[in-house]
Amino acid sequence: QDAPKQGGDIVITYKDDIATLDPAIGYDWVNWSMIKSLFSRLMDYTPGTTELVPSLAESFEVAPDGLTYTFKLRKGAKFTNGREIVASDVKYSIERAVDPKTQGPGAGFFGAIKGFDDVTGGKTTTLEGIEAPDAATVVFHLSRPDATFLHVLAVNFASVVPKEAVEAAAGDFGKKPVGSGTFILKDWTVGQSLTFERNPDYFIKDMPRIDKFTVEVGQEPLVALLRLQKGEVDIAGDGIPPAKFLEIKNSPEGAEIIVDGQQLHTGYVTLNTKVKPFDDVKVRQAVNMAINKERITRILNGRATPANQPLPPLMPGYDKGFTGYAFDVEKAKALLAEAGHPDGFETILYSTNTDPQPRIAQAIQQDLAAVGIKAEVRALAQANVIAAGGTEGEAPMIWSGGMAWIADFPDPSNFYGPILGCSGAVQGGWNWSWYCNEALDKRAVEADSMSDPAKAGERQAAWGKIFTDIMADAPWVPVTNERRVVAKSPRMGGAGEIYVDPTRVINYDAIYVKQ
Amino acid sequence: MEALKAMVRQPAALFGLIVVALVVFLAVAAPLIAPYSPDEQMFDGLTLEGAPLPPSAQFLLGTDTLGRDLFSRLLYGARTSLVIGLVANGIAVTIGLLIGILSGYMRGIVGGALMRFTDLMMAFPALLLAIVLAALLRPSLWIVAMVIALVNWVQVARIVYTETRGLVERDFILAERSLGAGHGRILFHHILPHLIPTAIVWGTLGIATTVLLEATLSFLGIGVQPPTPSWGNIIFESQSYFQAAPWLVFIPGAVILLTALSFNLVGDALRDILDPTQRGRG
Amino acid sequence: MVFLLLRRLVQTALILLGVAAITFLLLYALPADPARMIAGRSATAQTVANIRRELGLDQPLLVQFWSYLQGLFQGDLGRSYAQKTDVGALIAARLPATLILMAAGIAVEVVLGVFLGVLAAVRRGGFVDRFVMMASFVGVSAPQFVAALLLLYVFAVTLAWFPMSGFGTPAHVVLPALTLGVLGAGWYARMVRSAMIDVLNQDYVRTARAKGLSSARIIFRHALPNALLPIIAMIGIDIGQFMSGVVVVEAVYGWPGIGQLAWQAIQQVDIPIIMGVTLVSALAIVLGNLLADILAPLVDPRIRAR
Amino acid sequence: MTASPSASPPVLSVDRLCVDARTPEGARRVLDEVSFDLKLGETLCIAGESGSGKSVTSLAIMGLLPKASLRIASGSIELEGRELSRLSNSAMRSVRGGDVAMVFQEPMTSLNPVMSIGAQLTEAIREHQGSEGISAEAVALRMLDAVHITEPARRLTQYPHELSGGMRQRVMIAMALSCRPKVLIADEPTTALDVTVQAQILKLMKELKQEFGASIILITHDMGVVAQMADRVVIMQHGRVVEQGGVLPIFETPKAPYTRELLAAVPRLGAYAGTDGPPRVGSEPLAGNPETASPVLSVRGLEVYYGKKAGWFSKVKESRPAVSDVSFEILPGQTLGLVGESGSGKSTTGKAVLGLVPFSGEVLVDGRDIGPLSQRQMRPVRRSAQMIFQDPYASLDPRMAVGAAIAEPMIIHGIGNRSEQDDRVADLLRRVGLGPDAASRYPHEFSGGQRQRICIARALAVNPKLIVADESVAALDVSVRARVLDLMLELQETMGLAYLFVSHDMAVIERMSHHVAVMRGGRIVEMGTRRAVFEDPKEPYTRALMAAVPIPDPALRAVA
Ligand SMILES: Nc1ncnc2c1ncn2[C@@H]1O[C@H](COP(=O)(O)OP(=O)(O)OP(=O)(O)O)[C@@H](O)[C@H]1O
Ligand SMILES: Nc1ncnc2c1ncn2[C@@H]1O[C@H](COP(=O)(O)OP(=O)(O)OP(=O)(O)O)[C@@H](O)[C@H]1O
Ligand SMILES: [Mg+2]
Ligand SMILES: [Mg+2]
Repeated sequence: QDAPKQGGDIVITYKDDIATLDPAIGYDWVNWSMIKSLFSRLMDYTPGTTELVPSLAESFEVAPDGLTYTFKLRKGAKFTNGREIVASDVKYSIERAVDPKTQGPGAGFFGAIKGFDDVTGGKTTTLEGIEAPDAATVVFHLSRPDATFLHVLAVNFASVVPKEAVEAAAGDFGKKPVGSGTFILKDWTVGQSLTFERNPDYFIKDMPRIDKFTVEVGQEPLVALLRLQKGEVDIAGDGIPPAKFLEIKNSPEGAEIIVDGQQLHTGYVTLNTKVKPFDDVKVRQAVNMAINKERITRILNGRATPANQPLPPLMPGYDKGFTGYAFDVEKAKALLAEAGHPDGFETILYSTNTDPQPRIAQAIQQDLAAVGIKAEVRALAQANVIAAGGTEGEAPMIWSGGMAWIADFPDPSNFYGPILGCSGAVQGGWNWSWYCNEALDKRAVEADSMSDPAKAGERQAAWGKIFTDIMADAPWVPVTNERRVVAKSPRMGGAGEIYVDPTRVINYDAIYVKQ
Repeated sequence: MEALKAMVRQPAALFGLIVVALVVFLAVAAPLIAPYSPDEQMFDGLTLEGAPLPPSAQFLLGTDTLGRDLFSRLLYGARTSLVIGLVANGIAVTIGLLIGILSGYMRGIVGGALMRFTDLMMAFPALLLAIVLAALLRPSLWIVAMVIALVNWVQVARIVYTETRGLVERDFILAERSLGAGHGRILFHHILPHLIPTAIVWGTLGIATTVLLEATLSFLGIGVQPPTPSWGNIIFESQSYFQAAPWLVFIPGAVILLTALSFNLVGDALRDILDPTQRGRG
Repeated sequence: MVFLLLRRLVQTALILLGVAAITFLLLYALPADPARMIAGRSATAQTVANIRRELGLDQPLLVQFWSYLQGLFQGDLGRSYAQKTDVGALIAARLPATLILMAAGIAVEVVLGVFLGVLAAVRRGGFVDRFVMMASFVGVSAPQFVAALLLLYVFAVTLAWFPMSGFGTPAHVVLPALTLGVLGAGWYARMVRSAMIDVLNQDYVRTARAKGLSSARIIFRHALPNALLPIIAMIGIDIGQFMSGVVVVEAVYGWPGIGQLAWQAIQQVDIPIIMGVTLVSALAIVLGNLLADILAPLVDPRIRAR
Repeated sequence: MTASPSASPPVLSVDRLCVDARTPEGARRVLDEVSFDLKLGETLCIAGESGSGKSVTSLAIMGLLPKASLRIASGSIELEGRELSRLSNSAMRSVRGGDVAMVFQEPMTSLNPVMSIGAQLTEAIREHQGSEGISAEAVALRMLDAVHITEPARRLTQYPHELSGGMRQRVMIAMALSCRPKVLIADEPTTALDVTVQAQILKLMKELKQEFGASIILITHDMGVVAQMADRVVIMQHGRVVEQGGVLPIFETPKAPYTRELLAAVPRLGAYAGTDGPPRVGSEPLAGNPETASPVLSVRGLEVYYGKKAGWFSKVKESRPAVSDVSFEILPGQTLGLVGESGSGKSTTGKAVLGLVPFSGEVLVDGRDIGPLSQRQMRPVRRSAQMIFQDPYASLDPRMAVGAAIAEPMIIHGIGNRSEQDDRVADLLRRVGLGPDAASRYPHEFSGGQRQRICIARALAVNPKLIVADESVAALDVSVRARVLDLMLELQETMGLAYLFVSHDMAVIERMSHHVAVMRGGRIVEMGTRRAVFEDPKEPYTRALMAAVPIPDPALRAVA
């Protein structure tokens, strides 16, 4: 591996336009990494890993009861408009993210901060739980212990923004962002391209590596790949479409182009516990045994590995020893017969409609047919699938591919609440299994209260157990852990992990150009 | 019968007739001919890396990205696509003809309102309608056919409207009125027959576009649902594989083209045969 | 004339109003919830409810539509749910690109279609005629996505005659316009052919021949202008058809038009953008028909008299 | 007049020309050994029955035979010693329009509707003279002046639809003469025009022949025109020349039986002077006493506006009425003849009395006021009043077999069952002189005269009391015309039919009418019994109309 070099301009393409760069609003995987680089937060991760480190904060302290966090800000850190960052900026930024007027999706992350309910309820606009005793100190008071709180301060919604710039933008901050991150947005031609330039005043030396990157949007992934092969593009942000994957992989320059990395992702099928016959655990277990995950990974050209539990392998708490339900058609049939469905039954399997999801749904459909379950595949636009999932009694089975869970931050708790806990099993929620196990919910709360860093290992184990125990009830069929595949030009350097960074997709701060 | 005999005499029409008959036969007899089940994802239908297989002795036209036999899928797909191409397109042309004729023939409020309605439908994004219907209805082949008909009738109506306006001014319509013919008789005995050429052009040229439109709709979730094959969705599912697996795009493409072309040849011949003014002309 | 213009204006407004009302109704009939799409997976029910209230989605449908209309009358297309920015500005930034593409595409379509149609009509029944009719079939039934990629692969990747994607120089327009135009030319070729066959049998063409004019002059000066009328009507119809093709072609060639904007907005259930794009394209279609109505008398003096 | 045409060599010589038509059953001879010569400065008239090959002959000379269906089988066409039938396409182009020019049968459709008159005139001039010398525009202007068009400079910028039929025909002639052709072929240049305009055009052609020294082939079926114009005459029948010679010998001592038949059939104005009604063709006496019967049709204060229709948004277009203040009555078994110049409102009146155009005023058909009747209520009225339209071809549905077309009114009014209808159709076809096999053929398979008879049969199908006959015989050659008129008279006698008979041909009106109304500018300017109007016209306009009728006697030729 060659040493990281400084300098270079690169071009990156995406299919979708960048919706917004406002850190309180942006919440899709494309703008996620850009916002990460435009802004800084109290906490961040070491590039390519899930390791938390102070960033804008120089140091921090957690009170023994886990309810008070005190941060000391780094000295001399400046917004790119030249103003020095002070503690009240942090307070303002988080209050802004929580304020209903902002219409931000991330408000819920800050639920543990005192006074949260008053702000979301519209009673006030200031969070009483955040204090700025002096310009360099921020104190958070929590209403309950939250072991993930440091992660929360590393999500985009906790990015620090200058109030004056937000106000000057008059509601258009998402198009005219001002932050204190590694890059500055220089130019944005709507629908065409965005240019980011290195922030020379960034508070960590040698960061970022490249001088400039241009994001070209509206680029069909297939075309982006052709351009990359011609040297016009350095990173094809949407990865390699299935139709091209094998061709590129087996080509001589394939090894140089393809970056293949694990991400915090699990693809699963939800089994709606409120819909017959999935209200019967035996049926759910039978379905778990009926699906041939190996074949699905083959259909995905080996870009995924079979999954057996909700957590992805990279996530702390993943149980390597757990085997889950093995593929066993006979046993599945036997279980179905036991549950009173010797001849199977008819049901519906939802899926999104972009390749390869309908294909995977069809593979699952064929596997189910082998045990007598006739599943009708409904491939719909993502929004409609999400709507069906969140409507009680609507969708018996949903293949989550294309909208599957990628964690906001690398903590097992992030995989529970909304998608497997009781709080998500509501109208419009994301717990599409409508699975609600009060006992597990209680254990989850307990685990999250272990905010003492010393107990981290114990906490992880507790979480791991929650997820393997869930599998006894089999509300999901964990199918695959997909790896992310990015295509980059040979001149781009750096380990695969920074192109498929577990916390920010592409880590623009760390990538570099070889020559 | 006369028409059939006349058609057999022209080589092009005969060719079209044979292809159409063949396609219909293959669609009907698909279960007898197909070497495999069209939905069966075969283990040896994919390479170990998961790539589809090119045509070979085992899989005559190759396999698709799930390892299914393309030949069998095309055979079964003919059923869907014939329904879509003939029924959906036929209904669209019929509705278009009806509304076009009525709005062209009727003066005053009713005719004007009909035409404004057509204008409105023309300005309205049809795909949006399809998306909404997809979300609201349980898709089935017949609903797809209805949606396509709903989307496609508008252009036909516009063209027919213009033609009808021209026809209404002709003297023989006035002559009919002077004989005491009612509106129904004038519309269906005297105006409609003159629109047959237009109907045939749209009816045949529309087959290919309609078959593809069905695929677009299945992409939006309102087409025939997987794994049921249709020519359109076979192409559509694999269109990005046109380099990696060209047979998946170009073979079904050629089949659609040939079928539509044949219908067109038959239609062209039919138009000449049905048009008495073409009799004995060069 | 003024009266006629006024009448057209009222008609256009009514059609747009109708389109707006239907689109609005349809969008709200969708089960998909924009607030949930914005909020994403981690949001709490409270957050979703807050967003819904801020967007005014908790209001009765009629109230929402009324306030939308009020905005519309003031030229305000509303704010995007997902992008939190002015829909008017978003569309304005992308509209020119789409208009250029459509203009170029229709130009290719018309020129090619007319040329081939005339050729086929003049050589009626011959090899050229058969070939053109066959080719028009291929054009009409080719999937746009595949055609776009093929053209791109041949002319931009292999031959490198044109840039692969982007927008700005005339060279960028060539491939997208060709994709749209070549495929659509089939319809025109057919229409022109049958219109020309009709016209070539007219008495005045015989008169022109009796004057001893060259065939080129007879075809292009005498016959073609008479055959052009149905084609002009066709252009009006065509604009509507074009919109769907534009989405695909813009995607393949990275063309920064409203097709892409619409596609993304549909995915995100970003209703104000969908409404905006729908209205703009409806306006384009209505204007296209209007243009056809204006062009028709230029071509045919008889219509001018009316 | 040239001194001695026979002395100079022929400009154009057609020798044993044969033309075949391609049919599914093989070649059919359309022209059979047609030979004639055209001498310098001569006017040669080709006359003959409809479908005898007159137009095909002229097209063959021009090299404009439709390739798909007609071809020259043998024979030669020589223009000043040059063989035309074997010329290359490009060589033929310079002959067309340059040496031989043609004026076609239909002035309405022979001009390009989307090109200005100026453009159409100048392009021919440029094509044949290049751009040297004086400009094409100037030539065009001079030519328009030569054909006596008012405001020639303005006409250059106008379009065909802005000109009347007569003007268009003048433009056609100007166009044909603009390159000073040696031969001008005019194919029935005046058939579509009314008598006064016809007289002007014929006069013009005579003048121009003098001025430009062209030789003229004039095709016509009007023996009056032949008598007025011809130096020599060619009579054709069934694709053959049956007789040719100088105009006087042909008229005075016709040899071929067909020529004699033709001349005998020619109506002569004033032939029925001194009688009140049309001549009797039948022998049975008329039923009833028309004088005391109540009128079949009674019209009072009729007024028709075109384009006066207010819709939702459409504007109210006030214009001059096409017909105003027209009143008349027709008794059973009687005929009212309606004459007048083109555009005077004759057809409009005919349509209005059958409720086919919106009108104001009072129209009583068989005693019933049709003004307030709805479409449905009009049904029974339509049964008793039928119309024969001006253009028989246009008024027949081209996609309907003739038998079905004739049965149509019976089906509409629910008369008889299938077999009764079939019998009646066969009977009607026989009565109008068509074979029973005609029922299964389509309108385009008939000649103009036959189509006209089909329309008459259709009108008779429901035994009407009144028939509006609009220019029912204008398109027919004299012999056929005579037969059709006889048929109509016979029907009137046997069935007590009343006719509203519209025509611009004075001789025909004279032959058919009991009463005559003369229209001009939408009004009736003179009305009375036939005898009164024809023998003692009060209006100068009526007198002008009668003076314009060409007299079918070369000896009485008006001096040009
Ligand atoms: N394009 C054609 N194809 C086949 N037969 C034709 C064609 N044109 C004319 N004929 C036939 O040639 C014969 C002569 O036709 P032509 O038009 O010369 O008659 P005409 O003497 O000019 O009659 P009219 O007085 O009605 O104009 C007719 O029998 C007609 O049916
Ligand atoms: N459909 C119509 N719309 C508008 N104006 C019309 C229409 N038909 C006839 N006219 C006008 O009405 C007037 C009378 O026309 P009409 O057809 O009754 O004349 P006509 O006496 O029958 O003439 P012709 O001898 O040429 O047949 C003319 O000025 C004509 O231009
Ligand atoms: Mg003729
Ligand atoms: Mg008339």
